[in-house]
Amino acid sequence: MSERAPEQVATTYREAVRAGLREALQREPRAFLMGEDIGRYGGCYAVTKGMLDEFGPERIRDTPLSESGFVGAGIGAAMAGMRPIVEVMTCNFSLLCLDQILNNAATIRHMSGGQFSVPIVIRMATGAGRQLAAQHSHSLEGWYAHIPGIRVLAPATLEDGRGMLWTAMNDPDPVLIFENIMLYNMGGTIDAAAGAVDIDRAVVRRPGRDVSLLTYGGSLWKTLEAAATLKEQGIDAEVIDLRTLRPLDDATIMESVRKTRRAVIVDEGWRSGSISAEIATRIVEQAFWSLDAPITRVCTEEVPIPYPKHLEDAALPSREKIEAAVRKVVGR
Amino acid sequence: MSERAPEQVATTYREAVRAGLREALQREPRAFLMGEDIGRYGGCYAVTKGMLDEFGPERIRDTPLSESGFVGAGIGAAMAGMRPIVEVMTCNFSLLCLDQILNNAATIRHMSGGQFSVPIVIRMATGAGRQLAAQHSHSLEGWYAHIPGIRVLAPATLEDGRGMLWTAMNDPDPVLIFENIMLYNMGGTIDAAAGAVDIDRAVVRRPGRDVSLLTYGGSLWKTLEAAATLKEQGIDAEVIDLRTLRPLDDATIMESVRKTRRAVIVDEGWRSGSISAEIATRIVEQAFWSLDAPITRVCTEEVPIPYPKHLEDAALPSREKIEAAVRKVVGR
Amino acid sequence: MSATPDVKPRLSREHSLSLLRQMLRIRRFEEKCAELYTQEKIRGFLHLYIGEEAIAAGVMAALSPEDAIIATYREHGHALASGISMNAVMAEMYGKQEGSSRGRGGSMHIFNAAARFFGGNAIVGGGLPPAVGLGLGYKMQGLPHLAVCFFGEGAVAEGEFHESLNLAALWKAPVLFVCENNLYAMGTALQISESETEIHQKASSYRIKSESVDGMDVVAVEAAARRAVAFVRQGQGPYFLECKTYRFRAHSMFDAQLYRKKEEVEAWKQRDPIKRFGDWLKVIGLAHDRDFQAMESEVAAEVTASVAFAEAGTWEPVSDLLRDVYTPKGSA
Amino acid sequence: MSATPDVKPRLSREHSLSLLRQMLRIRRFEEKCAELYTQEKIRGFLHLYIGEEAIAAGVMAALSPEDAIIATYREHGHALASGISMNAVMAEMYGKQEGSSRGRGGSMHIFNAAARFFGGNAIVGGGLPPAVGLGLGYKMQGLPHLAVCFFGEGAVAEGEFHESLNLAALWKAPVLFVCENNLYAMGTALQISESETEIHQKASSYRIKSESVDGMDVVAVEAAARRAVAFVRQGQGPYFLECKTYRFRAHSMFDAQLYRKKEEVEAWKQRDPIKRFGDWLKVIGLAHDRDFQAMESEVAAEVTASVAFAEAGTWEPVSDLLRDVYTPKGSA
Ligand SMILES: Cc1ncc(C[n+]2csc(CCOP(=O)(O)OP(=O)(O)O)c2C)c(N)n1
Ligand SMILES: Cc1ncc(C[n+]2csc(CCOP(=O)(O)OP(=O)(O)O)c2C)c(N)n1
Ligand SMILES: [Mg+2]
Ligand SMILES: [Mg+2]
Repeated sequence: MSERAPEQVATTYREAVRAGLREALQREPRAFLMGEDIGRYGGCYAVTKGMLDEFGPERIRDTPLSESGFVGAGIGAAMAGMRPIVEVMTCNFSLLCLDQILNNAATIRHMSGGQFSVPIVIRMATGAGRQLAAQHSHSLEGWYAHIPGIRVLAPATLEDGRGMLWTAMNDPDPVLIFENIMLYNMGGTIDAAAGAVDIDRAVVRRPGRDVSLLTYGGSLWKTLEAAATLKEQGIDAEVIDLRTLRPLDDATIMESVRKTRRAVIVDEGWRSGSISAEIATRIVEQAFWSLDAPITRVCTEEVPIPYPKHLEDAALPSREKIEAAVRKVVGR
Repeated sequence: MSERAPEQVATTYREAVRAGLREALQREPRAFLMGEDIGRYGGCYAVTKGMLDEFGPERIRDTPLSESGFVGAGIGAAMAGMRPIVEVMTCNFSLLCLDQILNNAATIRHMSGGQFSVPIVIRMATGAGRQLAAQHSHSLEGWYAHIPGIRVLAPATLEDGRGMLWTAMNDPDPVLIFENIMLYNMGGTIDAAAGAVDIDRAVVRRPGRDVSLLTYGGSLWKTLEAAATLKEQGIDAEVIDLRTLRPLDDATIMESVRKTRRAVIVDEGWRSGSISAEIATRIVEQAFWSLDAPITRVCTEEVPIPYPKHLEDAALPSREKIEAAVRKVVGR
Repeated sequence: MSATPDVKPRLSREHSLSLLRQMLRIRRFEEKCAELYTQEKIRGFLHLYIGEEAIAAGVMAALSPEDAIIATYREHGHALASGISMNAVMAEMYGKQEGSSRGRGGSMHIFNAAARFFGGNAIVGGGLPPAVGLGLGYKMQGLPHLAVCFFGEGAVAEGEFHESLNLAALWKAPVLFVCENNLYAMGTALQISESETEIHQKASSYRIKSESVDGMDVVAVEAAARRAVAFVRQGQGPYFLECKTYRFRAHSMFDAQLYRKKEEVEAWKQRDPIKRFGDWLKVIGLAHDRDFQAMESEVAAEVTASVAFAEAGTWEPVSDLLRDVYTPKGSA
Repeated sequence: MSATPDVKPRLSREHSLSLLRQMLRIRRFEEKCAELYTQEKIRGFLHLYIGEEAIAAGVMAALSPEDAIIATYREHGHALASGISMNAVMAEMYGKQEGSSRGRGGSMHIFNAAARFFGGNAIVGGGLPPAVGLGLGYKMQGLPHLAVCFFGEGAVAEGEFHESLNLAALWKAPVLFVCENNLYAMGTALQISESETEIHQKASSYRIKSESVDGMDVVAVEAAARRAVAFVRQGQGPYFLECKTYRFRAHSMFDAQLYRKKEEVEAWKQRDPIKRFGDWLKVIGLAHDRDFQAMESEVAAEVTASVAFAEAGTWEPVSDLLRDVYTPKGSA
């Protein structure tokens, strides 16, 4: 068998997500998109641009501003046999449909004794960094991970941006996908044939021996940058991309921590009650005796995100803060 | 000065909360209550029974089923100079007004650069235990504690049920009070002159040397029972009632853990992403070197609460589970 | 009877008796449930439909077997009339695994896939968006089914009502909205919950065709439902049916009914849908006392059998606690 | 001009020029903002009001200084017309601490206590419930103030719209709802967001008095607003004013305007409220070219000064990051 390097194509995260959506609609006749301004406007972050022309208004369904209404309608359509992919423009608006997500999507399978599954995919943009201020800069993916009955994905790479969608759509249960707004413009190359990806496992994005850096989504890249700098300073950090925030892949986390004996968690959620606390606690529960130092977190400061750039930056995790936290944990 | 024992009166948690509400309305002319069925019906859990007759329909304001509408209206009324005390019948319905809580109540002070405070009190019933099944058995107080800009209280005792209200109402910022439904019928005696209580500090409800049990709300009593049994078995547990879930009183927690060197957290929230994770992580961050054993959690299983009693019981923290967890942590 | 001949077309003896039997089954079933509640065989919240039976019986008579149904926590009547066996419903009330939701749901969450019964939903208004989605899903698949959503007049104040009606109208979704206007939402009278008390008129705000019907008259309800179903099935979009009715019993088993006068309840009881329809059948000679007696004993036997079935049912093992939160891999 | 004499009562030269000046200030201010945005002096989202100035100018002219105002993220016009100095608004656009929200809010969150300006709210529909509460709060205190809430036609689809109108009507709250119907919500045209496109008719569902007015005609808007304010101030309850208008610019700075035709935009520009009113003033001889020239240069000077003020403004120190999340103890 002759081996050829897989063809690589240049793309962006935005285009990768779009490719995943297009593939879903092309391959699965029951799939359709619905959400605010996904059609005629082309998507708030231009993700769905061009798709209305390709698939028509039935399958690229512009909705009114009615988050609870159309997310709930997605739940119903899923139970009726469709495969709805619902876009909640950003997670900032998702509080308006949280009742439908928690009390219906996440719960119906259980309440019905397993008779009805809800195969809905809900996509939302998440994260800060564009000076959108207090009401438009939430990072809620970790918070959503508290809810039993749903899966929570945080694609950080081009491959995941594209490939998680198909896996999610074929999951019989509700899957929430959080796309960090700072990633949409990220460019790179991707295997032209890149397809569905596994959503069950975290991935080591950078192997290392001295400390485990656990992160996901938009923070992955800051963390990898920090790891590169730290390497120059002689600290060999392992970087783990959690990918799925519910359920967490404990095995991969513990394997890393047992090896490095130190952990720093980087998470764009507000510190208190963030998913970083859950990860830290699981490490304590499962790998306490392996730890050589307290676990440390780099999270968002407990303040609604301020508008000015210098204050927004100060509120968010940064490469510098990650480096400082790691140096403290490894004692150098 | 002649000392007299303060007069004690028999009461219930329900009556204690009502006494707190009545006192607020009597002493503060700007205070009023609003919520579903608080007036003519007498309150879903009979807390506000009789208050409509005493204070009239303007101050005991029955609302339609419009959680977002009337919580938002409470926010506006607070900014207009009133002191609204809004009842969201149970936290199960509070998802419908979460946008108002997070994006307005918690955020307006910050967004306005400190010009407008929102002195609203929002009371909700919380918790499982009455076989109300998946949609009516949530424990969300720990989850709410993630939100900067609000305070989250969990009164567990008669004194706190009565006294936290006044303190909350005089707080210039939004305060959420979660009353566990299993406590309403709890009887006991209370100082007839019991009044406002401090909401800044956790309290040691039972001193002990061997292990710190950290808990709040409805779980406090299960934990105290467990501590009593453990004592007979020679394990001397300290029980801390957190009382306020945001902000957490780190000082009291750490003081206890530094003394006992072991901690078990008991929390009715679903395990993953519960407030117990935050507490555990803070202990790791602040008192890691004092720990002689991994921190352990007793939480609710990650399942929507099932209707049948035996399954509901199995899903929730219990005295037995607490005892088992403690025995494991102390290695006996 | 107020109904004019044209709305009571082809009322055969057989059909008349089946309508009467359906109502009687609900009545006697629920009377038994009330009894079983005091015996603590049934727990949690129990909301009786007694007095409102004509609506479920009349509407279900107009549906096809594949039409989808969503109801509220007050859904025993709808469940029975939709064709779920009394045994399965009673076993669900007990929480036994032979119940229609395998016991997980209880009184408020009866589900049944075979009957396309998408549940008792216990969040007021929460069933409306999924109903729109069920209708949309069927329409997108070219199926002739419609979705019927039952809800109380209290739900009309919720934002989800508004969003759902607008979406259904915009999308011409095949949805029949049935508002059971029993004048109270718990203890909140209609004039306290709605500024416009003519509920059916609200439909015009969404350009939805609507009508109001005497919900104590099973024939009038069926006739209206047939008109509505025909309209919807022709693809003309949603239809809104207001049924004016009254609940004879308390809201739930914890309701002192302080908010309404005994005389009002008595006056409405004079319009008992079962007695009224039975009397009328006698007057026009379609049925006789012996028919009623036979029916009563058949129904009594069915109820007794259902209790025996539930009593003989089994408790789901605690080891299954975590079932049905997610769909097992490979099963869907 | 379409307005009839009776709606343009006592149009003095002074008042006419002040209306014109108010519109011109908004126009020139925002043109400058667009420029500053391309220079990256202003960041985040920027939503221009250009074309809609007659609404803010007309409505504000009908208010008393103590009336409360809530607007949306498209609120520069309302902020300026409400009396907040251009300096403070521009400094806020920059994020400087001399800004009206101390820089924390930015373009979408202009607040000002002195002007009773309760903010730009960036959650669509999110400002409506607080507006009801502001009105209710004033009414309960016996104050004569009213609350005015501005929102787009897109917000009408949100559940909070429905809940708020019903509550305001039930409580006869002194609230003036001003719907700025500019035909689009981002890229979603009115007929895609509303099944009933005559927005003002929706008010009748709540028994709220309403009217629709040409929002491109500042005198018609002021006249309608005066009628509305008089009605509300007399204690007759809320009032709903629909202003038909059009935004000349893109939704925000990231909008390719794929959803509307250039010709449509051009046609509306023919109805430019500033030009139209200016021309009319000339025709009737109330103002002359030299007045306009003087006004242009005064406004230009004000804009220039505001830019200088903002440029000279200072950045809040990062050490203040956690300010204004909670009210400092003892300060309220
Ligand atoms: C969102 C929400 N808020 C509050 C409740 C508590 N609650 C249960 S039933 C009910 C009254 C509903 O009245 P209505 O819709 O008229 O139905 P009915 O009970 O009269 O059949 C209330 C307030 C709830 N279940 N859901
Ligand atoms: C709840 C919510 N959903 C979505 C958005 C994103 N969004 C911002 S403005 C807007 C359009 C609003 O249109 P409209 O209410 O007509 O006001 P306009 O912008 O036309 O003035 C949308 C969808 C939001 N801010 N809030
Ligand atoms: Mg009702
Ligand atoms: Mg608009």
